[in-house]
This record gives sequence, C-alpha cells and structure tokens, in this order.
Amino acid sequence: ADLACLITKNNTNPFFVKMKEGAEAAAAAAGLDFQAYAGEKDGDAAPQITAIENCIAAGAKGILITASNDSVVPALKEARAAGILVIALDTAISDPEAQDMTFATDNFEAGLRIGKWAAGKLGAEGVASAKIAMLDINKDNISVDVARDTGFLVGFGIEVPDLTVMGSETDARVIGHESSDANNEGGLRAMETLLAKDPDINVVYTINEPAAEGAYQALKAAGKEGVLVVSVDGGCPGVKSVKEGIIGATSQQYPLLMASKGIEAIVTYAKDGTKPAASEGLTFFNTGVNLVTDQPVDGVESIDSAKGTELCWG
Amino acid sequence: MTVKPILEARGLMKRYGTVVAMNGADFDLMPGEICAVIGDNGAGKSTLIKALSGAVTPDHGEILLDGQPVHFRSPDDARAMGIETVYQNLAMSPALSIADNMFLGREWRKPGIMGSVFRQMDRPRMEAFARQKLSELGLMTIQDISQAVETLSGGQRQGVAVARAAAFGSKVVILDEPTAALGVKESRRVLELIRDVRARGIPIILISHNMPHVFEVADRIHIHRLGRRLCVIRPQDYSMSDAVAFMTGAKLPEGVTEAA
Amino acid sequence: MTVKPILEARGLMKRYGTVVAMNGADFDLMPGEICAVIGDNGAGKSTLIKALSGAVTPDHGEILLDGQPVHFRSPDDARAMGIETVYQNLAMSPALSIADNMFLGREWRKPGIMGSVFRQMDRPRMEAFARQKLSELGLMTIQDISQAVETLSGGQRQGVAVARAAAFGSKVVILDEPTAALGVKESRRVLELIRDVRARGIPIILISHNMPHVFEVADRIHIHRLGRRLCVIRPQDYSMSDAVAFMTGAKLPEGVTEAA
Amino acid sequence: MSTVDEPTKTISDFEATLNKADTAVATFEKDDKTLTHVLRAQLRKNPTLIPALVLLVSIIAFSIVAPRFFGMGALSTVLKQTTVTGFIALAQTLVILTAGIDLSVGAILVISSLIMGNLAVISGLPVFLAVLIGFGFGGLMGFVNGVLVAKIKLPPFIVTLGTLSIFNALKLWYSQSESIRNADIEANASGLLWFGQGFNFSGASLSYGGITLILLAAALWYVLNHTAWGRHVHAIGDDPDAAMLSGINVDRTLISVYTVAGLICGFAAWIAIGRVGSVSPIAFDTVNLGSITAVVIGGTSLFGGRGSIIGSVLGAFIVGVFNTGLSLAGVDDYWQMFAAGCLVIVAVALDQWLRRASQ
Amino acid sequence: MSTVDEPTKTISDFEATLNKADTAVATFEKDDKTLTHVLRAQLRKNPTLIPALVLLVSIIAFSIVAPRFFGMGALSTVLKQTTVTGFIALAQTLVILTAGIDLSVGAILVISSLIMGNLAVISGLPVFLAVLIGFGFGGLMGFVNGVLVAKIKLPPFIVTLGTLSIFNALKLWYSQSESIRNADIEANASGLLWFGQGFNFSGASLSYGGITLILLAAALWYVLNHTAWGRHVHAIGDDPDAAMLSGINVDRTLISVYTVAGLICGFAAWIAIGRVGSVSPIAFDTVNLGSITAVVIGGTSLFGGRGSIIGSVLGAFIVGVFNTGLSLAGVDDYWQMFAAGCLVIVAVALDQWLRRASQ
Ligand SMILES: Nc1ncnc2c1ncn2[C@@H]1O[C@H](COP(=O)(O)OP(=O)(O)OP(=O)(O)O)[C@@H](O)[C@H]1O
Ligand SMILES: Nc1ncnc2c1ncn2[C@@H]1O[C@H](COP(=O)(O)OP(=O)(O)OP(=O)(O)O)[C@@H](O)[C@H]1O
Ligand SMILES: [Mg+2]
Ligand SMILES: [Mg+2]
Repeated sequence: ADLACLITKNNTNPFFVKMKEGAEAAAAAAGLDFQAYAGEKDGDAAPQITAIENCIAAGAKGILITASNDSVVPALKEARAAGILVIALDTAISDPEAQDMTFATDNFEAGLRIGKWAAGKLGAEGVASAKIAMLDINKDNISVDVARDTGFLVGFGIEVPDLTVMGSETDARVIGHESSDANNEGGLRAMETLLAKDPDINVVYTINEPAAEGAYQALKAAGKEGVLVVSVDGGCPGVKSVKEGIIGATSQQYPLLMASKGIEAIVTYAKDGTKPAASEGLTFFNTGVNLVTDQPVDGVESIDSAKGTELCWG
Repeated sequence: MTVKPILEARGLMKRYGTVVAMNGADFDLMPGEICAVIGDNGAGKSTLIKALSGAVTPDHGEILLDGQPVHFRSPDDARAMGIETVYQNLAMSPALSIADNMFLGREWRKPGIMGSVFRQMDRPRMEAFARQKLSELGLMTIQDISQAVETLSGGQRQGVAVARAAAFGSKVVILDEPTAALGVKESRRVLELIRDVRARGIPIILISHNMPHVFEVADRIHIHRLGRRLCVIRPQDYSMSDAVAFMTGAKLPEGVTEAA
Repeated sequence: MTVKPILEARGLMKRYGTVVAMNGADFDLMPGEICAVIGDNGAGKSTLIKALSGAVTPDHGEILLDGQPVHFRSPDDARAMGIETVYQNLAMSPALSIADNMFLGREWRKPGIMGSVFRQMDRPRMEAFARQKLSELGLMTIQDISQAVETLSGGQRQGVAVARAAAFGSKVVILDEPTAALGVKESRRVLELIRDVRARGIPIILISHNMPHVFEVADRIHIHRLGRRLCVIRPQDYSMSDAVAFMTGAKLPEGVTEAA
Repeated sequence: MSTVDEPTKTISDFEATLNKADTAVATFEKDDKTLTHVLRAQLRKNPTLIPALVLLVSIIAFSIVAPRFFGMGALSTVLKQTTVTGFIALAQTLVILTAGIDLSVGAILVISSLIMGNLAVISGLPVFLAVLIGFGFGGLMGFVNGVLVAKIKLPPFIVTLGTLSIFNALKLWYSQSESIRNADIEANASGLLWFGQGFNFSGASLSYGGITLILLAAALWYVLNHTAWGRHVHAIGDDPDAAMLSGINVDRTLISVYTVAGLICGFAAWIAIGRVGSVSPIAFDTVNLGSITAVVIGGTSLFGGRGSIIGSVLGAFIVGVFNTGLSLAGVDDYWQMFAAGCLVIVAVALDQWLRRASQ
Repeated sequence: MSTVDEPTKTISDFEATLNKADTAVATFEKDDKTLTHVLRAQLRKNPTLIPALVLLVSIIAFSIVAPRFFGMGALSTVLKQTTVTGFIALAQTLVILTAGIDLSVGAILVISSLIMGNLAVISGLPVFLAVLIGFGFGGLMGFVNGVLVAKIKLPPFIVTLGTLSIFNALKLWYSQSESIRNADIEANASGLLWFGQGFNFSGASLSYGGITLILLAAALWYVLNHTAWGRHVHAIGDDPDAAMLSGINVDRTLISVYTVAGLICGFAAWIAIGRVGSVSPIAFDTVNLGSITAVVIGGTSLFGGRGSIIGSVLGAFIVGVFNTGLSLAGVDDYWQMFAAGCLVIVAVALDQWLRRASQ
C-alpha cells in the first residue's frame, strides 16, 4: 500500500498526540501504510530533517508535517522533487516552494480572540487598570509561542512593536512573561513567581490549557478569585475547565481535522495526482478557530462549552 | 600425616588473558599452624590466597574447608565461614574512620530497642574495641580513632588491616605481606600478634618476602614457584639459603623434578 | 663538612588538619652518597621526600638544590631538574603498558619528519630500552613489554617503578621503600642497582624499614622521628641496635635532647 | 641468623632494644581559641554548615536587592516550589553517595504519579491503595536500575540513561499524553491532594509536603550515619573493590540503594500531585538536573563516599532562592540562566575552597 | 648480622645462592589456532571490532525486518544524519578519555554556528573569516571549561553543567532567539553550506561532511595512539594523581583536551550549517546525550583511560541505524524510544561481556 508520513514537533504535547491518532485512524480507514515521526524539542529541526529523509528513503507518497522551523525547507523541496505530496499542518512554512498546501489554524488569530474577549470582559476601565501575567512556553521564541502571545496582547489592545519576538512591549500593564514549559507544574511555578512580583494580577494569559490549570492552582492557593484566565487549544479537558469556570475562555483548534484532511489529500493525490486547494481568499486551507466561553462578550464571536465539548479535538 | 588439613586446595588454575597465574596449585593448611607461603614476585602467591578467600574464582580445581568442598562466590562467603584476610593492596575505605573500617560488614548494634528496631550502631563500644586492638599492636601513634583512614601513613594503614583480621578471624587468618610497609617495631608486634592468634588455636597463612621473619614464626613453609606448589619444607629441616635457592630455582628440592 | 650538600631542606613544616606531619624537618644530601632515611611508621618520611620531589608543598621552610633555593610547584618541576622519585604508592597508570609508563612525560620521538612534524613516538626504541632496564633488574618474568601495568603483581610493579627512576634520574634519585613488595632475589638486584646508580655519581635517598639493607648500602643514615630529623649517623659508627633504639625512642643519641 | 645451616628461632639481634621503645605518640596541635580557629574546627566537623551559610547569605543579599523578596511570603513560596526537587534530591543523594547517578528519577516520579492518578481517579481505587501501588512501581523501577547496575556491572550513568528513555516511553504510552485535571482529582480522590495543604501563620504557609521533606531528610541522615547500611553505602561509594574485599555484600547494598531511591521518587509523586494539584505526563522534566544540581551544591561529591543529605535539601533551597530572587529583582531571563550556571560553579568551588581552608 | 655491635657490610647469608637463581620466566600459554581462540585474540587486540560487529549485525537485521532499509540509499541517509553527532562524539571521546564529561558540547556547537552565520550573512564578512572566528569562539569556550576543570579542580560534570547554562544564556542573548534562514545563507554566504554537498554514486550519496568525519577520526586516532600527548590523555584518565606524580603536566594537558574538544565543536558547527541549511539557536538540543551515548556504545569507559575514537564514530552510526531502521520497520514512536533505551544498555553490556570473554 502507499505510505503516508506524519511528522510532528514532538510526541509529548497532547495536541500532537491527538493529531497522530487522527491521522493513524484516517490512514487505516483509507488503507494506507502509516509512519509517525516526532521531533525532540520544539524549534529543533535536525530530527525532523532526519524524519523527512527517512520518509523519502521509505518511498512515501505524502508527508504531513508540523514544521519546527524553516530549516526543513531544503529537505521538503527534495521530497517534493521525489514526487511526494507535502502538506504543512498547523504551522505554515514561509517558502511556498516547500509545500503543496497548508492545513492550519492561525495561531495569531487564536491569541487575538482571547485577547479581545478578555478586553471585552473587563470593560474600558478594567482594561486601563489591568495587570497581566503572560505564561509562555519558554524563552526560545518558538513560532507558536510568539504568535499566540503577541496575538493576545494585540487583541487586548496593547501595543506590540515587534510581532516576531515576545516581550517587546513596554506597557506597564504587562507584569511579566514567565516560562511554563506548557505544562501544569511549570504553569504553577510561573504563576507563583509572577504573583510574588505583583499580587494584584487579574488577567492571566496561558500558552495552553495544562499551563492554565497550573496557574489556576497558584491563584487558588493565593486565595485570589475572579482572575480572568485565558488559554489556547480547546482540548476536551480544557473545554471542561471552561465549563467549570477555571478558564474564562479558550481558542479551540482542530488537530484531528487537520490530520484527516491531510490524509484525504494524500489519498486523492495517490489516486490521480490532484493536489488540494486553498480556502477561499487565503493562501492556506483554514481548519478554523473557535472561541469557547460560557461568558460571551459582545463583538467577539464565540461558542459555548457544550458546543465546544462536541467539537473538542475533532 | 594423620591430622586432616583444615583448608586445602587441589589443582587450582587461573588464567588472566594469556598469563597463567596459577597452574595446578595445591595447598594445605593444618589446624593450629602458621603456614608461610614464599615465592618470587609474580609466582602467583596472591592469586592463590585470593582464591582461598573468595576474592578470585579459580578456573579449575577445588577448595575444601574441613574436608568439605566449598565454593566462595565472594569474600563475604569466605568471611561468613570464619576466613579473615588481609590483602596485599589493603581493602580499606579511605573516607571512613578507622573504627568504621575495622567493623565494616559486621557492625555492632546498640543493645535494646535502639539496636533492634532502629538498628543504631554502637559507636562508643566499637571505637573502644578498635582502640584496644590497635594499642595491642603498638600502633597508638594513631591518636584519633575516628580519623579517616586516608589520612594514615602506609604503615599505619597496614597496621589497621592486620588488627582487623586478627581480631575477627575465627577459623583461618590469611595475611598477604602484612609487614611489607611496617617499621621495625611494628613488624615485631605483628609477629607477636601472629603467634598470639596461633595460641588461640587459629591457623594462619602468612605470605612474606622476609626470610628471617618467615623462619622465625612458620611451622611449615610452602614454596610457590611458577604458579604452583614446588614443595613444603619445615624450617627445622632446611636453612634459609636452601629455601631461597628452591624459591628462585637455583636448586631443586629432593624428589622434585621441575615441570615448568 | 667542607663538601656542600647537593640537596638540602631547612625547617620544613607540613600540617594536615590537626596532624603535624613535618615539624621543622631538616635534611641534607651530599654529592654521590646514598643517604638512608629511617623512622617509625607515620614519622613523616614520605611527607619529607614528597616535599623534596615537589609532590607536596610545605607550609614553611625552604629547599635548596646545589645551594640555590628552589620552589617546586609540581613533581614535573622537580623532574625537570633531574630529581627522579619512586613513591611509596607507585605512581603508575594501570591501563598503560609497561613501556608507556616508563616513558610517561618524556617520550622519545621518531627521528626525521615523523617525529618532528607528526610527533610520532618511537615505540620500538622505547620498548627495547624498557626491556633492557627490566632485564638488568632481573625482572624478566615480565614477558610482554606492552602488557598493561594493571596486570602485574605487586612486586613486578615496584620493579618497573624502580627501573624507571634509576634509568632517568640525572641529579638525585629518591626511593621510598623500593623493596617493600619485592622478593629476595629482586630486592638484591635493587640494592645492586642502587650501588650502580651511585657509581654513576648520582646521589640517592633511600627510605626503608629493612635495617640490614640500610646498613649494607647507606653512606649516612638520617633518623626521622616525630616529624623531624633526630640525628644523622654513619653506619660504621653505630650498630643496628642503636639505630633502632634511636628511631623508636628507646635511647637518645648523644648530644640530642628530645624536644617533642 | 648467625649460622647458615641452623634455622633461626630468635628475635633478630638489632631488634633487642625494642622493648624499651618510646610509646609517645605524634603531636596533634590543639586548635587555639581564636575565632578563625573555632570556625575552622566547626566547618571541619560539620561541612553542612557551608551550604547553610551560602543559603543565609543569598537570602540576605536578595532581600537587599529585591525588597519584595524580603518577608516570609516569598520564602514560603520558595519552600513550596522546592519541595519536590528536595525529595528527588534526597533520592539522588543516596545514589550519588555510592558513586552513581540516577538520570531516571524524574521519569520514575512522573510514572508513579500517573499510576496513582489513574488508579484513584479513573479506576476508582481507594486513595491509599492507589498510592501504595504507585509507591510499589516507583520501588520497582528503582530496583530495575539497581539490578542493572549491581548485577550486570554497568556504569550507573549508562543504565539510567537507558532506563530514562525506557521509562519515558512507558509514561507516554501509558498516559497517551493525557493529564488528569485538578477538578477530577478533587471530586474523586481528594486524598491524593493532602500534601498540598498545610497551615498558615503570619503570612507564611507551610505545607505538609514541606514538613515531610524535613522529616524524611532527618530520617535518612540518621540511617546514613548511624546504621551499618549507611556505612556500607559510604564504603561502596568510596572504593567498591575495597568494600567487596571487606566482606560487604556490594550487590545487595547497591540494589537496595536504587530501590530506596525509587521508593522516595514514588513518595515524591504523591507530594507532587498535592503540589501541582493535577497529574501530567510532561511535567517535572527538569527535576533530574535540578536534583543533581541541588546535591552538588549541597556539598556531596560526585565521586561518591562523601556528602550530606541535609546539604542536598539546602542545595535545593539555594537554587530556589536564586530563581525566585533573580525574578523578583527583575533580572532579565537570559541573565537568570546565566546566573544559575554561575551559581553551580561558584557554589561548588566555594565549597571545595572552604573545605580546604578549614583543614 | 652475626655480631650486634659491628655493622654488617655483606650480603645476608641466605642470599648467597642467588647468583645461581633460575632465570626462567612464567609460562604464557600460546593461543591455539581454533576459531574461537583466533577470534578472542583479535578481540583482545582490537576491542573496536565489537562495535563494528554490532553495527554489521544490526544493519543485516534491519535489512531483513524492514526491506525498505536495505540498499545504499538508507545507509547513506544514516551517514548524513549522524555526521554532526559523530563530530561531537569525537570531541566527547577526548574529554571522556580524561575521565571527564562535557555537557556543554551542544551549546558550543550552536553558539559557533550562530557566530559564523551572523558574521557571514548579516555582517557580510568573508565566509572563511566568519568560519575562523566561529572556530575561535568554539575553542575559547572549550578553554574556559578546561581552565575551570584543571585550575579550580571542579568535577567536569559540574563545570559543564554550569557552562551549559551559561552558554545557553549567551546563545539566546546573542541571537535574540532569531534564526538565519536558508535562503539568506544561500544568497549571501553559500560557502557556509559547502559541507552539505557531496557526490552521488549508484544511489548512495556521500557528503563532504561525512568524509571529513572519517578523516578527523583517523587523525585523532593517530594522535591518541602514537604521540606523547595521546598517552598523557590516557594516563590522566586512568589515574590523575599517578599522572601528576609521573611528571605529566596534568593541568596543561586537561586544558588542551577541553580546548581541542571546543575546536572540534566549532568545526562541527560549520558541518551542522551545511547539514541543516540554516542556523537556529535552539537546534541540536539532544546532541549532548546523543554524543555520550555514541561514545559509550563505542566502548569507551566513562571512568576514563580506556576507549577508542573509531568506536565512537561506529557508536554514532549504530544509534543512527537503529533510529532509521526502527522507523522504516514501522515501529511506533514510543517503542522506538523504548528500543533506544534498551540499545544503550544492551550494547554496553555486550561490550563488557565480550571484553571479559575475550580474556
Ligand atoms: N588482574 C590480573 N590481570 C592479569 N594478570 C594478572 C592479574 N593479577 C595477577 N596477574 C598476573 O598473575 C601473575 C601472578 O600474580 P600474583 O599477584 O599472584 O603474584 P605474587 O606471587 O603475589 O607476586 P608478589 O610477590 O609480587 O605480590 C603475575 O604474573 C601477574 O602479572
Ligand atoms: N594526606 C594526608 N592527610 C592527612 N594526614 C596525612 C596525610 N598524609 C600523611 N598524613 C599523616 O602524616 C603523618 C606522616 O605520614 P607519612 O606518610 O609521611 O609517614 P611515613 O613516615 O612515610 O610512614 P610509613 O613508614 O608508614 O610510610 C602520619 O601521621 C599521617 O597520618
Ligand atoms: Mg602478591
Ligand atoms: Mg611512607
């Protein structure tokens, strides 16, 4: 049978694990052979290049990849030259020659929406006196990390001079950026440190829901109520947290959809060589973002947690 | 010989790579005797006693204790049967104190609940004992019994090792060159100690290159040459010159035709 | 004394924690002599020669070579000045071969471009030299010169160390208990070797606990006691009993009142 | 020895005077009573004072530099943050004392917490049973390490590098990268969270986890210094051959050390659940290096045989004080990393220097 | 010795017979010529055969299990993939031979590549100058490690744990976490990419980087085995005190070893740019552990003094074959991690066992 490859950034983030599950199931259903690869660390391209080379060596028909960064471009070009369909998932690759299509969510957009929601929730006065904690992945300026972080700030109405790095803003409302390693323990630690810096924090941006979970623990331990916690991902546990009021709002993404669409495209390509087309008006196929919240705000489109549960990681 | 040996070895073989360290070595230790083992450097003396004390597993051959075959897998096994050894390279833990080293592996515990439940060591009693044993050896230039062994001079360390073996050996005591690093006074004390141990009825294997010492204390002398027993002599029957001649191959003992 | 000492030490002090290993030790080595150092275990003999060979830096006191004050920061410094030492704990690299060990730090290079540009060692020449030096010591039970030192017996190792010092010492050779682990035959060879070295005009410091050996070869005997020089005697003037009595404190030499 | 053909049975002549030998012993200089000498003597006897001093100085320094740092609030935050690392550092100390190293402690911690969480929350087992099983697996993983180190005689670094990879694979496979949420734990197995609680007094809060850490450290200190097992652990780290020749059962002791380390990690898993409030397979990624750092800053030698368990706890605390202190002083992230690196080197250098100076 | 008061100046009586002493030497059994004996003798003389055998067997095994693996294509892919790890493993071998360990190799590599990239692409320096400066900084960082290890006498693990953190901080600060894109390098400084090229023959492609790796390994093998410096490196790893007492300048040798390791990392940076095609501050994060794994699988002892540089290259290759082979065999990610862990343990256990058996 034809072979499909999936290359994710790592195999620890539940987001990518879901993506892999979805792709595997879709491939099995379509009768494709399937190999999954994962990088070691977000931002480190070498293992992904290795994976691409292995896929070429294995004679794959198509490669689905969430690229760690643009270093994979030459290898992907080589793959395309070998007649392999290359589809970027989740994160677009800057060089259009390196991919046939991107199936992605816009992470900046995801950040933007929670930022707008938080601003709407606080009202004009609240926005002016807000104290914001930023819980990022780490200091490495990983593209997703930057897009979500700056998206949130822009959505909240804070001026960000440089959209390619984190922490370029000078606004005093931002108390600080801390590394959460995108997990609950890191989120807890980061939140505690930020609370020690300023106990009056009332808005918390988190890179993903496990970090939000950790931040909430710290807030609870400090006896702080009514702090707005916003996040991105929209995984099923995250949506549950929205429902319970632990997280105010989260931007929901659809890894399974990306994966199954990708596999579909490979099947079509293998059959007759047709390549997938972009969404209307965009250079990529948008798998979409939804804001999930049970406290809708005027002017910010959102779905409630019931609907979110239905869609979560679909 | 009507007396049965307490410890025997039969046909021990040990190869290290291409080097044959023991080549069919036999050995007998009679009850209550001091048996000296002499031989050239590299003759295989240390390898022999390492096999007897469990530190080395021979490739072939068997070891009998009280006539029963034994298989030591570690020095621990041999020690459990009452064989106490001072190795040539002194098995000491440098960072531990003198008392801790003497009692390593057989620590005394406090009486009562502290010892049985909380397994607390009885440091004062152990230190008093160690101090006493070292004084008997005349090694009281060591003032502080809780001093780490690494701070002792070469001779002081050897004294501690000998004191340990003498104090705890219950069946056989093996000493591999115990006086090599010792001073005149300290060597003398060790020889006296060896006699004391024999007086307690415990047989001793003594490896030494010091002929006067060997001839002074040994009941029988086992001459080792080229990885095997050449002969066993009694100091009354031969002179030191003879022993040295046999050991270095300058002369052959009667009734022996050199095989190697 | 009209001859000037080649190597002298004045008032050396060394403390380890609370232990005073050297307590104002003096020392003199005359040209072309064999000077023996004797003393109880822990008297501080090894510490003294370590100070002389750069392995230990004394807290106080000065060392003079040919009348000039010297400050050795490492054994390397001392070696560069022709002082070659055999330490009591034998400084050998177990995994390296015998030849590599003998030439450690002064390897011979191939002649021509291979040596000068590619810095290749001249293994065959080094091995031949090592083999010859060991044969001179009668240590040819060592068959394979490229054998790792860790596979040698205790005595064989000591032989290698002595051969190294004797072969390379150009100004002073220091031997700390060189025959402690050696057999009768090998010890004898070492004593002969020591005499050979003296015949080459190189003075020797010999530490030993073996009184007959000391009295046999030494020109002068330095008696060390409690961290300092008690006295220096000439073997012609005193008996072994006297030396032992001085060293152990049983008797005081004339003109000395014990200070410690 | 006088005639050649007659065996000698007498003491050599020159030894005749020995009975008159002096019995005086080497002089030991008494420490005098000046301050430096008293200090030296103290340091020599209790090397653990060194990390304690470093800790004190750094707390004072940060209180001056970052006023927010001052007061019980920040300190109790540091204590909370370092509890888990402190536990792992205890386990690591045991292993390092045997001249080993355990790179898999973090993975053991996480697997144990996943097991506890899954059994208690999802399978609905009683909390104490789930915790016991989690312990059990922690001990089992340590046991595996111990057997590989002791029986196959592989270097501990290799063994635990291998099992780190193996345990990480197992943890991802077992959890499928899914975490267990705090709300679910609270609803179904709140006993798992017990160690996160504690009491407050005057602004400072002390969690049960923190108290347990102190108690466990004290217990281990006792075991290492006052029982035979503790001596054997030191002896093995010092010189395994010598320990073997002295008749210590080296294999059994090593296996027991790694197993106990695993059990401590299992216990730390419970503490970690209480601390974080939830269970995630990707948390505590840095606890391996963190624990090693704490141990060495605490003055334990990586070459084995020498060290102190209390020092390790202090070491963990020092690292925590630095991290929080630098953050609160507003030091840029990069320079925090930079300072952390310098801390390790300077702390160990200082420790060595003070030890030498105290002699 | 016969009279007490007269000093003896004769050979002791019992030594009189010595001149007649036998001069025979101990027997050495000749290896017989059966296959196992010839094999043993070979293994004893060339322990590097062990990883070579492991490599061969695993290539054959994977070719059977995963038909896609067979053929030169996959193998030359593996060679390309392991080139950088191979280089770092060479540097690591030098350090490990001195009984040290260098955890900062990866950070040195990345900083050097950032410097080369920035100078050549952004500042517009000629490529050779940029590369030279990059080298220089690699050497400098190694030198810093060496000085800390040799002069302050800190354990290498601690030193490089600290400098790892310090270098990582510097790399993020210097690069501001920004990468240099492939397109920019191609446009402005294509010489940086030279090592990524190579030639193809019959389906296999061999990059210049791969060839350089083999050449460098051969050169280091020569230096370690046939020059005095190489012997000193071994002696220091074996027993540093003995080396010092033998008159080796231990400090200088140690510093030179770490500096050379840094230079090799600097060189590897150039190779790495060719391999990846771009420069990123967060790349090559796993190369530290990867290089250590390669070194130990190659049969070098972590305790220093014994090992082989060729073995390390083979070790890197073995790891590469396993990773690629398992993926091509369609083994799931988790189980790949699992297998990698087992590989380390089994390979080292096998190595030790074969060494023992070959005696
Ligand atoms: N671990 C080892 N590996 C290889 N060869 C060894 C090993 N141990 C001993 N040998 C060799 O075995 C032979 C016998 O050594 P052994 O130590 O038993 O001699 P010995 O009689 O005790 O000598 P000495 O009087 O010098 O102590 C020697 O030739 C030595 O080189
Ligand atoms: N590194 C050290 N640390 C602490 N104390 C030491 C150290 N080295 C030696 N000493 C102490 O210094 C004293 C003198 O030791 P030294 O080794 O010089 O004695 P020695 O005369 O050579 O004895 P021996 O004849 O037994 O070799 C001893 O009491 C010893 O305990
Ligand atoms: Mg021996
Ligand atoms: Mg000495």
